[in-house]
Amino acid sequence: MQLNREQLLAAYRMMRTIREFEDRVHVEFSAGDIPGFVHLYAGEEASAVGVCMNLDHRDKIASTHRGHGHCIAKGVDVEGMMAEIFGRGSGTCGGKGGSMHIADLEKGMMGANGIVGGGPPLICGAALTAKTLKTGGVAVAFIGDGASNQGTTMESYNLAKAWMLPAIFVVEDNGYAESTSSSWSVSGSQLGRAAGFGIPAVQVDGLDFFAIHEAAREAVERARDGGGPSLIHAKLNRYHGHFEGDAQTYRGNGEIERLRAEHDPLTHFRKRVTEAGLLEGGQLDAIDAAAKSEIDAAVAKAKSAAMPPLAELLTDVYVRY
Amino acid sequence: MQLNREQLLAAYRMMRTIREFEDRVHVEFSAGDIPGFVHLYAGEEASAVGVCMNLDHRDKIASTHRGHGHCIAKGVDVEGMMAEIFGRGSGTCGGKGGSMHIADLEKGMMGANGIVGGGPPLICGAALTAKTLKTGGVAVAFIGDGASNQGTTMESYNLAKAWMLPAIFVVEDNGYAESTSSSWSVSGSQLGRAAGFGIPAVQVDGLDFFAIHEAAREAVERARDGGGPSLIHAKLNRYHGHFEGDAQTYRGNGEIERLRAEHDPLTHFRKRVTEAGLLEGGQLDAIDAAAKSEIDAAVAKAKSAAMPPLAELLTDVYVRY
Amino acid sequence: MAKKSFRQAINEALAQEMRRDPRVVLMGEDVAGGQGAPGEDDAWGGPLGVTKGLMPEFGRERVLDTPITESGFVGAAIGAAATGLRPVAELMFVDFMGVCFDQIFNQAAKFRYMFGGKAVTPVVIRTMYGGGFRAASQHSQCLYPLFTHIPGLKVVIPSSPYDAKGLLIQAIRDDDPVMFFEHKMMYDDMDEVPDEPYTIPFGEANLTREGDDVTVVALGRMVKIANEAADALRKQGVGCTVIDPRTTSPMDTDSILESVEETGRLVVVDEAHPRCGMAADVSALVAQEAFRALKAPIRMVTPPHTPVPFSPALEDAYLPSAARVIEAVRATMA
Amino acid sequence: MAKKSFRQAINEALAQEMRRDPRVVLMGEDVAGGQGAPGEDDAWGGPLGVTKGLMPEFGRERVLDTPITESGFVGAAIGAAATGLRPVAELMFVDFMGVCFDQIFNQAAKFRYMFGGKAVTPVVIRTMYGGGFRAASQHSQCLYPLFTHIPGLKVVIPSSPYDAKGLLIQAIRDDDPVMFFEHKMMYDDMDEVPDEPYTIPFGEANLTREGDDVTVVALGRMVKIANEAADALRKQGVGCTVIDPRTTSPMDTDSILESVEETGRLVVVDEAHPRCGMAADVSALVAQEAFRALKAPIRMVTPPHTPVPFSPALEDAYLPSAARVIEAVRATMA
Ligand SMILES: Cc1ncc(C[n+]2csc(CCOP(=O)(O)OP(=O)(O)O)c2C)c(N)n1
Ligand SMILES: Cc1ncc(C[n+]2csc(CCOP(=O)(O)OP(=O)(O)O)c2C)c(N)n1
Ligand SMILES: [Mg+2]
Ligand SMILES: [Mg+2]
Repeated sequence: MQLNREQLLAAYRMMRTIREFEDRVHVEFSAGDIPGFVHLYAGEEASAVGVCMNLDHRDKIASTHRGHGHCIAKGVDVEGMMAEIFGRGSGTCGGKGGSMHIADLEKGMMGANGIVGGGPPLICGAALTAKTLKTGGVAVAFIGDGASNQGTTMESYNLAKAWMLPAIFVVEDNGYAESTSSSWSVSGSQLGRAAGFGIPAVQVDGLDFFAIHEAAREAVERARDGGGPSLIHAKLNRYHGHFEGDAQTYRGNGEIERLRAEHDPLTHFRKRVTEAGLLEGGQLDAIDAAAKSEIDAAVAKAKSAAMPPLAELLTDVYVRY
Repeated sequence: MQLNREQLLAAYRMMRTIREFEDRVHVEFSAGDIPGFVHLYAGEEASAVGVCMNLDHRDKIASTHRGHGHCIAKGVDVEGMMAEIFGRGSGTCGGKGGSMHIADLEKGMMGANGIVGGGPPLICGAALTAKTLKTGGVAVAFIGDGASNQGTTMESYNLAKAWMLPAIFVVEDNGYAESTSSSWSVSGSQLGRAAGFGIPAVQVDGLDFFAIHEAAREAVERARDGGGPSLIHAKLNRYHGHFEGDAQTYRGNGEIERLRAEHDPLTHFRKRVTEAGLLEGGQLDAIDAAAKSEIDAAVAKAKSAAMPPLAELLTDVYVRY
Repeated sequence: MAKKSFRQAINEALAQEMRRDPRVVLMGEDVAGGQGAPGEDDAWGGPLGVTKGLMPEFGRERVLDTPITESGFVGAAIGAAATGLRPVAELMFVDFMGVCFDQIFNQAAKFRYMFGGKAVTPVVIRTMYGGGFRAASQHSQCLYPLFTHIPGLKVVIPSSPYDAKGLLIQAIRDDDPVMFFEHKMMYDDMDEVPDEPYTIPFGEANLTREGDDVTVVALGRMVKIANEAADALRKQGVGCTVIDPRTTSPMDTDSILESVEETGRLVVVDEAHPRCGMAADVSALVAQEAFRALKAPIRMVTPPHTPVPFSPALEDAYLPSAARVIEAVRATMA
Repeated sequence: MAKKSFRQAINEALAQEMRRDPRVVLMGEDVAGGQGAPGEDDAWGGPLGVTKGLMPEFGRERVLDTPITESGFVGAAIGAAATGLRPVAELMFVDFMGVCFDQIFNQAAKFRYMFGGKAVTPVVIRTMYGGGFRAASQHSQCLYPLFTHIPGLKVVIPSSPYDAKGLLIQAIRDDDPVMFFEHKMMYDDMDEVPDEPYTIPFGEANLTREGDDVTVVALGRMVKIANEAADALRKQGVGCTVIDPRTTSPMDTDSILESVEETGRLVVVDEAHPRCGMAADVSALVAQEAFRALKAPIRMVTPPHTPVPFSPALEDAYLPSAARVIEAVRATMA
């Protein structure tokens, strides 16, 4: 499918916003300003954006511990996210969730998840809602290579197929689960597993926004048409540690530098669209600058925002108790 | 592999003992003499026996809620089993386990299991023990078609392959999980799934003791040789209800009668070995009669055995507390 | 009023709510049954027939059989609840919680809090519990203390067909995740149950007996045993107030404390394991909040700290009995 | 004696037991780390480096990295234990129990009983618990009450590096399944820890402070807070006996009851959720067994019935503090 100029600009804007967001959180974390566990998505942007650009307000996604990119791609407010990560009352979740639990159900973002493999069953539920209420919606679970080994994930493949749900499983294979290589931990293959459940699947290069976008488009179409679940195996790379603070000694010599230099989905996108004359460098530079100021502003705002009032400790445990 | 006369007699004896045991438990249950949940294995004998005849004292098996056949095939004492099912103090587990929890670790039988999918992880452990202590042993998990959908089972496939364990997964596909057809509940296929995990697998006709025996022989050999896990998909049939008391209205018209008439692994075995002149009918008749008296005696003994003393309520919660 | 069984009360509550609200769907292993099979459809209605007849009325779109994947389908119920349905999932036996607990206690229970109040997860998980069925260690547990421990969950334990219907309808209409416990030995219990739908609010205890001498708190099937004990004691001149909290989370602490303020004596009867269980929970509440009123040591009547044994001889000794309740009540009066 | 951190104490206990007994093996996600990766092997030693250095000494045959399949590898540890190894599995955070609880509570815990005494399952499951790390709702829970509830499990909660080493060695040598809880905020705590191996028996409490006025029972990291409170109160003329049960199952009920017989006052400090938690469990014990000695209502100091919040401001308010313990002690004296 051809993306028009506006869509291309939007795609680049989202990817750049994610990159800027993540690289900046990295800096702020190092400075000691961000509490807790933080997992960054930089390097994997083409997946979140390539997939989510095929979704609309009817559609739901479930994310992982590495959730910022999915949030941004599904339209969650960036200022709220940054404030949440800083633990402020103005955060998306009032500071009660933090990096690992950003959610915005109104945007169809069902939550980052601190539990590896937590999302796929939830997505079966969201897909069931869509099917039952005939909303036309689809539901997408993002799944790490490590998470692909979790029983909850595999059960969801089978359930989604048995119920013929409009569900899409996106395996974001960045090569590692913490320090463990997916070449070791994943016996067989992602595509082989999908085939084992009778689920149509493709492997795509996570460097390539267009490839992911196209694969997602097909999967979304199949889902909306009642064709049941699909799986996309995206091979991609993470630029930061597993979590902030990870020394990453398990990575190859110069691996990260090489990835940043040669396997950057943003660079790749820029090259593709400018060489094809679809967009001009200046337009993209402007987006880069705008994203930087947007994130600057979000950080400044987050830092100056108030902590949640203590009374919030006891609220929202239940709707009513 | 050619089985010698003695082995053939032993195989038939075990299968007949299982059949006699199960059909008799069915009768005793109907009479109201057996408490609790009881799941019978009649019709599936060729699987337990075909597999276990390849095992020896080094090897372990983990069973399911439908465990009597596996117990008998692995050498658990039939009198103890019957007493256990009747809840007597002389039972294999002192009456504390019952039908769903018969175990005899000295015989390498790690337990029937009340939890669907409970066995496969345990078998990974038993296989790890064998590998670590270099015992030469292998470990076998019996898995129902329903259990093949449980996350614990699929995790075990992956783990066994990643650790290259001497583990064998035998999917006993009797077509139903309770009243639900495996044609509906199992998306994809058992062989496809195994392939997805990079595990060698074969499908065999569970009617045919020889086919199962041969498939198991290969899998055991591979495991003992350090070749890692294998999967066997045995298509077979159960003659009784899911549990005793099940009206089985979900089964086809005359389905069970047809299965008993046309798909009986014992009849099939008898035909094969007598037609090939390996054994004579008289020898098999004698086994039939002996099995009958053995089970008669076991039932009589169980019925006259004492209930466990009340003090047993509090023992064996811990080795030491 | 018509006499109905506990089983019928549950079935009727489900049917009426499904008629009222198209967002209510059912799912679980063989909740209809016969899926893909050559014989009868709706062949089971759950292992004890509780949901039988619902699929023919509401169709497979709303009564969903599932593969044996509790994490998958319980999680799906939760995800569906968070996105607009009001699912009732059946976890056949609560003993199976160990393969799907994460979805319940880390997902459903915490969504609302973690997400700063932005999620609503109206899911009900029905499950069978309890001993007496000779179903052995892995099919006889109570385990509701594990769910009561978790903030964000509501926990309902009806003790009669009347309560079962009213509490289940409340559970389905409730906007929070609810664990709904059905004792497998009570399905044939009969009771007057109104035909029309009605709700019983959570956190309101039911006083099934009144008396001045001792407060007896009991849950689920233990309410019957407590009543039996109270009736026997009444004849012997000892008056017991029997309190059935109906829900352990929220729990009607006021009713318990008020009664102890009057009687000064407390016996808690519970079928769950004793350590960190409901008997301890209620005892601790009273020892903290109504201590001055207490005239005697609190007594807990529970099974011992052992798994549930199979043999009928042992299981009968394992379970609390009216005799043991009577003994405990007498001990508080000594 | 050498000062060692809690982290070092754990590491040393593991190393020494692995040297002593070839059947002791370790497994868990990234317990070594770097499996299949191009860079350093043994890259992690668990997320907080606790098991670092063990793989180089004992090899990958005995320090096994695992895929993210907690049911799979925790179950494997249990199956291995039942067949001759003595595995120590790491469930990284106890919050993840929900994906593997079945193997722990239905398999390991019940084997011996269900099988009539014929199984021995010497498995240790090490796991991180507790708040203060700003790790939010799914990485900050305590949850040991859920395990204490289950007959057949032993539950260990060390409160110091010295205890950690001795209790872990005991756990590994113990023939029953043991859940071993390590507070993630305590790994850098320093203590005198002997170089040689030693064991601390289960079910023997440690009295970390002595005083006549009030008995304070505390667990894990709460022992530090209780000590702090006791020291402050001492200066104000109030004497507290602080009891650290060390293991909640078995629990040293005698030490608790004896102390309450002397002081007549009880405060229980626990970081776990309050409902059906350890604070309730200990309170109930005393209300049943030492009631006559009690001079005042029991006080429980616990977090509120809410998930653990992320924001430091809220989490600090959530966790029990020395100030709250002091207040509770004073309340029992009022
Ligand atoms: C059930 C569970 N097990 C383990 C963890 C700890 N953990 C968090 S992220 C992670 C690695 C996940 O790897 P992958 O799925 O590949 O995602 P990635 O981090 O590479 O994005 C692990 C083991 C967890 N959060 N939940
Ligand atoms: C975790 C769990 N879920 C559900 C059950 C209830 N249950 C017992 S047996 C069974 C069906 C199993 O089917 P299958 O694996 O095909 O074995 P079969 O009964 O056909 O031998 C079910 C659902 C259970 N015991 N454990
Ligand atoms: Mg990864
Ligand atoms: Mg089956």
